[in-house]
Amino acid sequence: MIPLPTQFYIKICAALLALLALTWGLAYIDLGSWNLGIAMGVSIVKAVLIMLFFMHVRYSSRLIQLVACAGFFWLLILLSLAMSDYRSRGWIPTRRPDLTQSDR
Amino acid sequence: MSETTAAPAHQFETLEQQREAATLGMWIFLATEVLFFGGLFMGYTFVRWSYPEVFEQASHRLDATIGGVNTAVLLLSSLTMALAVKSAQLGKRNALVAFLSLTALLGILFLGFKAIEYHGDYVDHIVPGIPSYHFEGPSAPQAELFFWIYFAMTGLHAIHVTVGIIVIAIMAALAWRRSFSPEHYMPIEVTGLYWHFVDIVWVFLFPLLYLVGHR
Amino acid sequence: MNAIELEPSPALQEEEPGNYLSESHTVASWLLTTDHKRIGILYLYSILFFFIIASFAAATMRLELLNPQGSLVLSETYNKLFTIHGVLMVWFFLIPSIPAVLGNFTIPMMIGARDVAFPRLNLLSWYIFIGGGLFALYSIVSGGVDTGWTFYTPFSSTYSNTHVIAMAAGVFVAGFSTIITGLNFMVTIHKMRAPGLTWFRLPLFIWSLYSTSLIMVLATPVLAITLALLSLERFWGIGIFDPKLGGDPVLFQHLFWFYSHPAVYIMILPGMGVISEIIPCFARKRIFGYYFVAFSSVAIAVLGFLVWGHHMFVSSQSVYAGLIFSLLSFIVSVPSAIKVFNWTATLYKGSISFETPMLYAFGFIGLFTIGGLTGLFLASLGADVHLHDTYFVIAHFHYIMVGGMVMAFMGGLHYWWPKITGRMYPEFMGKIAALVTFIGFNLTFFPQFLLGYLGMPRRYHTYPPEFQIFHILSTAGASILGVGYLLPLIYFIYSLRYGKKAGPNPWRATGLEWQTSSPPPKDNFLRTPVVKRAPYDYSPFEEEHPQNV
Amino acid sequence: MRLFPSEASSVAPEVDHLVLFLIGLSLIFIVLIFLPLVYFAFKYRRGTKADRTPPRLAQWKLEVTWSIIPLLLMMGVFAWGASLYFHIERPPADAFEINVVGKQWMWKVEHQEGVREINAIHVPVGRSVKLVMTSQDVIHSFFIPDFRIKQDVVPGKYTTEWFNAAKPGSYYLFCSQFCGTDHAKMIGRITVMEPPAYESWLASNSSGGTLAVAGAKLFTELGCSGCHGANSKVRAPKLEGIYGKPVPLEGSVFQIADDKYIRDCILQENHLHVAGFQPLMPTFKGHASEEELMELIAYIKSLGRTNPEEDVNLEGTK
Repeated sequence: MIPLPTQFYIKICAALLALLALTWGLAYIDLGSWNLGIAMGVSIVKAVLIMLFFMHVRYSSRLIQLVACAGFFWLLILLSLAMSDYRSRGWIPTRRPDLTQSDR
Repeated sequence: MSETTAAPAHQFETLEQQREAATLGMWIFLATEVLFFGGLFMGYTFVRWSYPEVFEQASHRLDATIGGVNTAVLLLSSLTMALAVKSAQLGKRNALVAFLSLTALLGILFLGFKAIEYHGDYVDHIVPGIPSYHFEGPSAPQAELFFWIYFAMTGLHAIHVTVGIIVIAIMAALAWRRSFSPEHYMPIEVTGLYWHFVDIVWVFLFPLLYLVGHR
Repeated sequence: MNAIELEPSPALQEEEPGNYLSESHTVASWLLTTDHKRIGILYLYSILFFFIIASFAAATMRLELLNPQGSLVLSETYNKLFTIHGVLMVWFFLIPSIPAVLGNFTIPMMIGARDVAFPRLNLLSWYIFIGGGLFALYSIVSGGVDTGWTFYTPFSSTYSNTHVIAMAAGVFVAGFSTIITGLNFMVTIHKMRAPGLTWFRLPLFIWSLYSTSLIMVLATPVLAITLALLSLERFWGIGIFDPKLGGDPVLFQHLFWFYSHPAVYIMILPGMGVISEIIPCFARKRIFGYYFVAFSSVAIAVLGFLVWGHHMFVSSQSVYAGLIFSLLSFIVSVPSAIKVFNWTATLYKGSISFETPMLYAFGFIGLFTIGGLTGLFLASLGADVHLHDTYFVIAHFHYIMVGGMVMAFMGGLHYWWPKITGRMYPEFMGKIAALVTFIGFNLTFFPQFLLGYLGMPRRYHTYPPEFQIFHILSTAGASILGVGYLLPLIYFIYSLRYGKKAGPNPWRATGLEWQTSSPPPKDNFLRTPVVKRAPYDYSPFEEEHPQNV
Repeated sequence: MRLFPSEASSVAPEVDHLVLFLIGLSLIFIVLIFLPLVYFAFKYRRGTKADRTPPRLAQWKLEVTWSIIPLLLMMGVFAWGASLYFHIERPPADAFEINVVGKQWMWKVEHQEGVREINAIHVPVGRSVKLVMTSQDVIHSFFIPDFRIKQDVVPGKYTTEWFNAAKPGSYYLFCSQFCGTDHAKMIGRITVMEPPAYESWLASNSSGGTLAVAGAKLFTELGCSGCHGANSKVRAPKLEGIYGKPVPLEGSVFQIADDKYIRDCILQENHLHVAGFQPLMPTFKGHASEEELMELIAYIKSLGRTNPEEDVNLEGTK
């Protein structure tokens, strides 16, 4: 692996700090439900920058790249399938005799 | 994994094979770490989804300034760690020792801020599980859940930072004793991977814990 | 044949002066060893120890269930017995059984390496395992735990008066041993393969252990953090699983089964791998559908992560989530079916002999097929509502774990016993034991399917008298099964001293592990082998043309 | 020796059909696997003069066949099981409710008419019954093998399960989720009676008021009426007719005022407070048991019903 120029590392770090300022600032602006999405989006960009350049995933073998994604992918499985349960809990409202009768 | 000689360990054929194995091993370990923290993220997601407004109120009580400054500290320490790895690649022993020490110092600074923050939480009576805990207003139990999750996540992260500092200090000492060379700097590289991972976890913790209720 | 360049030198047939066993005999040489073969043997002794304790718990339960009033032990004791049985069998026997014993012993040899990638981590993993075991033993000795191996909240976190934290700590610690083993195996398989040993020249046992390692590495940390949260909840009442404090007990089930369903595959995939080694060897046939058997292991490992909710169909989980989990559960059954079909097809036009390992392999296919098919009943939403948490479930997973995994473990142990010890076990006794195990197993667990459909709930200390007849059958079967397990224990010990010398390759098998002496030298091979051909290069005609070997 | 439990509910035969189909399917697979297995093991055993020329099997065709056919079969079984599951999980509209509270180690049952039972439920044959269940301690599971139904009973929430008993008789009720020391003693009996017998049983066991009446009494005793009552000076949401209707919450969210919502309102301090009202309601955690909560809910349900006949679900059978 060719060592990257020091300048480059500093630029990445500056970008990370700028993104930090962005998250921080945006948190004080009310964007409704977008706040969480944007904060997570910025965090993901930061994480990807760190992984690609500080952790040299960009310059690593395909295997390393795969492993680097695997943990996050599996975390996504956990979150999405478990939340699919919680989010769909109320979809079948307990059908009430009085409610359904009035429907008829 | 801290072979100090330039010869591969007996189970390996070449140094290159050894380096690849160590790097892969560290990456797999980091994948397990993602899921180790993942259980807490799952708990966080569930509780936040259940009580969004309580999270906003409770998060407001945290010190976002310290949290943000600490993020910057960790990001900077990632830079110094990356430069330490670079110095190791180039065989610059003094730079390596300096950057490692700087990284460890930034880590200690992070823990220092963390300690100030925890103390502030204590003074503010928002440390759950001790008698002085007190949360004014409705939804006190749900708020307590938030603080538990906050302490569990930041606490687990702080443990990882502590381990990282110790390992980096050992690496610095080894580097001082000229244990590494451009052919053999794998321990530094692997330590670096771990440290960057700790940084990444914090990058997610900061907005999720500190910035929920500020709009 | 994983043909290696050097012909097996005639010297190998002779008495080998230096092997990994004879190298040193001190206690320290065992306790500080980094040799994967010795670590495998350390694991063998350790899991045997836990297996015996857990078996005694099971035997006591079976005796207790002979009569419906439950007069042998108190209900507290009974609850502790099934918890001990479950926890020890799952985490201290089944999960380390094939991977940490046979896997540790054979992986480096099968891929032509001197050792695993991280030998010291390997030893550390054994010490961590023992550490976890000590916590578990402490918990048992100081009074036991009555939560069941599933640790469901809020019972475990709030209501149980037993040593839950110690037991959870034991499993937590042992979990890290599993993670390290899995990590070590993955790196070893990726980076330590001999020259020429491409992925598709790997034995299928390696494929299955690779898939198992994937699960170990990605699922176990979630269990660890879940048990940590459970302990915190119990110690401090943090409330995340407590409905009174705003938490949700079902969240624990999600986290627990996110680990524990994939863990079920940790407890069967390695067994499938062993069977894929044994069948071609004793049928003298190249395995049928190598790619399908290999990739079905990976498919099971990955899909296995997507089906955990089928343990929660009646838990108050949303019915829509139930739909997704049921659909995925049916899909995950397909790769298992593919394996069974391929094993059967491998026998076609082979030259089949029936040594003990092969008998266990046949037993495995039979019992695993029944276990797998009854799994369909449980994956089917409408039927699972009735069958959930009954003896049907008990019977189903014992068919997979005991009928599958333990049969495979016994088969593998017999298969590699000559390699491990350099001695043959007594063949006749081996066949008897395999037969006794098979009969005893079916008699123990088949009645439990019927019991379950009749509605006998699991974890019942007393039960309505109409179920008694099935329990009597089951207990009778268990005593036969006990004999089936006791016999190998006796003749294995006997064979250590009196067994006939095995020679490097008693089965005339093609794997690399058979190309070195038995027991192997410390570094496995005198020279690193070079692989030139696909695995399982068997021919049914060897009998007539022995010069082809 | 019985091998199948009796089919004592309307869904039991449907579950049995599915299971019999699965047994048939399993037998087909077993024959498909074991027959060749035994045949090959016999024919190609070592030393026989069988033809062993390497077979030219169309490997891919075989593999695809034995992957796709099971997959399609599985999808069929899935669809069947799923549709049956929806049938089991969704109570019909005309089901009448019985409240069940699980605790270590007994089942407490309350009929809307005010009759209370422990470890026993009396129900009429041929009527759909919906159980509204909760637990006051750990997770239990309400399992009636002869009805082929089961549902976990989870603390902190209401779960439901329904059945339509098909045959008069007495059937086991098991707790099937491990719940502690006397888990195995948490057994009860379901008694299915002909409607007239059921009516007379109800009449002879009724200790006076219905659940709603008991709830009304609690409503006053606990001081709820002080704010929610018709003449109160404090401004609190009126409860007449709210049951089953959407309630506007703070932040322009609506929530259906169902059992769980009312329960949370009573137990959780100001947690779900209604738009336009001060968050003043205190928590009644520890003041009301699970049964009392169910009585309060029954009372609130009965409020504002114009037609008093709807009050008691059983009117139809009279």
